[in-house]
Amino acid sequence: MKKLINNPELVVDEMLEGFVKAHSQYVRQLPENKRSIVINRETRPGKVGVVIGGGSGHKPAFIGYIGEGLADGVPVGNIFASPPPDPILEVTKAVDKGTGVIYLYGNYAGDCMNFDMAAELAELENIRVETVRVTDDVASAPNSEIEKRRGIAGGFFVYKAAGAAAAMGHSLDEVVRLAKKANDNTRTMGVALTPCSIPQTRKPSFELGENEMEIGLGVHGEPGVERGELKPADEVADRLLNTILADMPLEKGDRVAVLVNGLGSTPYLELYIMFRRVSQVLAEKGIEIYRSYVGEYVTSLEMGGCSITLMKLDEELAQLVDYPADCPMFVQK
Amino acid sequence: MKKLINNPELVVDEMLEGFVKAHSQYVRQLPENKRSIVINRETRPGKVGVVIGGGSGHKPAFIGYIGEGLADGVPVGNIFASPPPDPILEVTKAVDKGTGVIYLYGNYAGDCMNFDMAAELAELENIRVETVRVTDDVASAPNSEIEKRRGIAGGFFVYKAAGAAAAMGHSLDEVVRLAKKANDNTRTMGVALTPCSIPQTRKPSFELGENEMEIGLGVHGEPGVERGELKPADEVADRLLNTILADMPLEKGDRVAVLVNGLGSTPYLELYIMFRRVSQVLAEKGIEIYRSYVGEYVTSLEMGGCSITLMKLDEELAQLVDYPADCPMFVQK
Amino acid sequence: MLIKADSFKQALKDIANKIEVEKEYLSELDRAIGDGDHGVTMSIGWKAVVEKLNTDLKEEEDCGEICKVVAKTFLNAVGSSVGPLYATAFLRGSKVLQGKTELNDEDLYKFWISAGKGIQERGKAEVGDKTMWDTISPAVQALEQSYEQGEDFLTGFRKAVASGEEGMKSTKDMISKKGRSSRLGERSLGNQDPGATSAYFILSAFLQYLENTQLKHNV
Amino acid sequence: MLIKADSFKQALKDIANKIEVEKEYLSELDRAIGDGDHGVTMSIGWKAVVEKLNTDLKEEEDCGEICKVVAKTFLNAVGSSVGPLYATAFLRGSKVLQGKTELNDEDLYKFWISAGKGIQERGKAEVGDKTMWDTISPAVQALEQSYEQGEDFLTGFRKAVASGEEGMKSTKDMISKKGRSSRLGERSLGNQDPGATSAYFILSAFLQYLENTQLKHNV
Ligand SMILES: Nc1ncnc2c1ncn2[C@@H]1O[C@H](COP(=O)(O)OP(=O)(O)O)[C@@H](O)[C@H]1O
Ligand SMILES: Nc1ncnc2c1ncn2[C@@H]1O[C@H](COP(=O)(O)OP(=O)(O)O)[C@@H](O)[C@H]1O
Ligand SMILES: [Mg+2]
Ligand SMILES: [Mg+2]
Ligand SMILES: [Mg+2]
Ligand SMILES: [Mg+2]
Repeated sequence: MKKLINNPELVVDEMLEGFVKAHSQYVRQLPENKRSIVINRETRPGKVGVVIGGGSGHKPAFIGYIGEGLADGVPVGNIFASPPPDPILEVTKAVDKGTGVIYLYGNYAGDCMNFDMAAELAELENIRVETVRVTDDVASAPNSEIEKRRGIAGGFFVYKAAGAAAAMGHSLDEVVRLAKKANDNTRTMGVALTPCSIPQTRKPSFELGENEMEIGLGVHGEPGVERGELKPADEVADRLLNTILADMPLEKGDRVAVLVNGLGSTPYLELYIMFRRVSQVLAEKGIEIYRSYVGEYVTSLEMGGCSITLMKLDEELAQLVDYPADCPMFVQK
Repeated sequence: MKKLINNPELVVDEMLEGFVKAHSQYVRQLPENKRSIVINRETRPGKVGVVIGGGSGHKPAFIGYIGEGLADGVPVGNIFASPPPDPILEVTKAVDKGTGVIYLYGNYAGDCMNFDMAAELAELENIRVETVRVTDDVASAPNSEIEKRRGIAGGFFVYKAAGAAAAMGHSLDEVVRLAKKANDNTRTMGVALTPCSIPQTRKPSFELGENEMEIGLGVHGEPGVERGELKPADEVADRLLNTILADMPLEKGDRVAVLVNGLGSTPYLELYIMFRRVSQVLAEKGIEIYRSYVGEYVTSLEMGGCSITLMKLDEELAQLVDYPADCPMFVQK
Repeated sequence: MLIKADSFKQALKDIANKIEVEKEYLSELDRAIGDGDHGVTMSIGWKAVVEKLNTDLKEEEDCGEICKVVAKTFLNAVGSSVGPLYATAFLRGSKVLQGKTELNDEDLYKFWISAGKGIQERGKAEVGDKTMWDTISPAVQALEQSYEQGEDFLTGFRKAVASGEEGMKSTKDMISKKGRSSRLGERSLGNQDPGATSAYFILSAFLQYLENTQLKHNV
Repeated sequence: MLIKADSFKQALKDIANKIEVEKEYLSELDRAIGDGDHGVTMSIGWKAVVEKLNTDLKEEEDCGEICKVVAKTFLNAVGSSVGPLYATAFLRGSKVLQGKTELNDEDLYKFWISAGKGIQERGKAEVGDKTMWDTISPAVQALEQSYEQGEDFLTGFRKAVASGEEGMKSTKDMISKKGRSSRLGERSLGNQDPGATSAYFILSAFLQYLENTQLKHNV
């Protein structure tokens, strides 16, 4: 697959160079580790530090979400690979204001091991670190093993909730509670139509027939739970929604935030057609859409397809969703 | 090529339904014509109406840019096809506050004819309409026939300038002057790596070899000015930039706004690698990047590739670039 | 030759059929030098026209009125480049047919000449720009010549279609100067213009209709 | 058998070479059930190790120190799942080699047994989860057995590699329970685990190095 890149081994570092140049009013690279990106603005004294992160190739996640009302820092990994402990630790030290730091990332073996190692090292430096792992992907494990689930697009809601809570001045314990609540109330399911490819191999992450789709795929091109014939958008939306609603039943009168997330190459046109169906189905069930997000929030390079995320809201979560944010790749007034 | 759609003939209307549902706090559909989308907020009395538009398939352009500090309304065409006069006229009537309306759109035969017809009809209803056509695409005609050039991604700067000027309270004449100035100071050149396809045919808009790129392509998949071997990102960026700089010479000390625009399926990773080179080259020449935009601003469905836009700034244009905007698909604080 | 409103409407439906059959081919031509939608656009427009003919215009006998509604219907269904061009053509044509419920040779000559010229008035294309005007201009010229020479309409229209076909084919060797394909310069060489091609299909489908009716009358 | 620091470093470089040669194959295996980067990740990690061996570690004679630096280098070059796993392995290994500039059979046995167990301590995988542990666990077991029976290290390590190979192959028929591929459930059947495969390449490349030196000594 074709790429507009130079040396495949340098893509992440060159991308970061461009990113920091483009958004120097928002972010800066730590001199200690160029894979450590932190906010370039004064945040309130004593604010809990919010660190999100993971592999590269998911932009706007993660560096695009550094900013007021969202994350304070991001350690950056190679393509689809957790960052090692060093940049995580450097970010942690840079964003800690004495009130502790929360780590938020998708529940993948690599991320868990690296962030845990970093947390141990941070504690040696007397920084309190708490972790909330995002587990929104209903396709990645059954409800009975919910703690094994992976984090995909719904992570956006969890990062946003924690970022807002920290910006509001909540304590680390409270930020952790709210991030967990956001995660517990969030479910995502995705579908892929076309593969992505990592720059070094340029090989498609999977092969799909001209008339096939892959349901429940991972956000790194990991194969999904089922391969089937490509269906009309409404049927696909129903399929994804039904799985989510079976996993997290909603009642008439419930309020949700909705995210229809493009995986990289799916035109906005198609995302809005998917959203249309989501809004129809929820309306039929008497579920209120409190806020909608349609676009690219967590991508997989140039993968084609999308995911649907619902976050069930109570008063508290609704307030966090509404809280403004000002980041290089996401601004909410 | 695969699509997440239902009936190909209904894509635009279903997309609009989803869009208006998702962003009802920003936009509404006119009862007179469902292809007429206008702002759903109170704007200042006597504000000049800003109407932008064109075919569908370019999201965020055009409906994504309806909002405070940007456009007041958008007539929506079929995929890659100018809207007819009717929805243009309805939008015009809805957004006019007695101080006139400016039409801004890419300089294509279809758009020119349809918007001109609408302008005639609007004048019959005593609405003063002025038009500024975007002609930023350096690849589409030589400098000697600059008025024949097409409008591509740089239109974003023109829309933003006009939208800001109108929001600031300028008169129609002044908004027109500033929009023209923005257009005169804006140059774009693009490159495509992979084609898009319109929903009804699903046929690739062009065929490119596994190692080829198309330089200077149009934003509707129209073939470009030259086909060549795919080069490393830095060389591609140099090629695009050199063409722009030959056309609009810049001097040491000049200030520019930069837009690196993805055409639909190019990962942000690659856009930032392109931006990195742009910033290097401009730094070498002593040209200051005043503001940067990197992302998808004007797309061509799922086309792969990107464009580089420079807008040369003076005090006045810099102020317009800085002006905040709050739209469904673009927020600037 | 005398054509009633119903036949006129049927002729328009036959044009729509022809466009539907050639839809893929027209988009194919547009993919080579434009944005690939010409067949789609023409099909949307003509389908909308047929829909109108079968509903609002079902009882309409005034050919001028029919043309006016066809013009607006086509325009509002497609926008695009061809919307204003064909809408203008039908509006110009509607003027000469105002109040007529059946059309004689004179009416048909005037209709097609006015309609054809409307294309040029709206689009301002010159012969050689590689547009539909390269089909329509020679067809209009042939019609004017036949009309002056007092030839019957069918004879004249046969010549118009033949001239239009020549014109259409000539676009293959032209460098585009109007529309999307003009950005291509030399690279547009060797490709027949999609708009010139569909214009020819419109003319030839109308002729086909006349020939068929003529045949029936002769039987 | 006695291995000097220089030879130990050469053995690590041979491992890096093997990984480089098998890079495509490893990514291929990962594409089938993971995210397709395993070859890339291992290559980045081992390249960084070689770079370090040729620079900062060029004069280093303490094998414990070498292992410690290798661990950190590999970890910080790749992160990922394998970074912490192999980093932990080399850190555990470094402890038993601390201060040693040449390694005898006893050292080598202890090094590999500790390193291997480090993988399990970090990753908490069980045999049958379809991970690199399915290669490493039987290899470690074989080493422990040979060590207890007083076999020389080369003999013991030959058995370890053979057991590791069996273990690697057995992952083909397992349903994944750890790492990315665990989402696949039944669909992971039939595909050999990439991490199990690269772990085997590491073991077999080290054996190859020993065999080659042995050969030279015999000459
Ligand atoms: N100014 C013009 N005058 C006459 N015909 C034109 C003009 N501009 C474009 N055309 C015709 O329109 C055709 C393209 O139509 P279509 O593909 O439907 O519209 P669009 O270019 O908006 O996609 C061209 O092949 C050409 O024949
Ligand atoms: N907890 C674990 N214990 C042991 N090995 C593991 C564990 N998790 C993953 N692995 C190994 O890691 C391999 C994948 O490595 P790699 O592709 O480099 O990392 P990632 O999964 O982060 O892309 C798997 O094939 C598996 O053998
Ligand atoms: Mg990975
Ligand atoms: Mg078009
Ligand atoms: Mg076209
Ligand atoms: Mg992997």
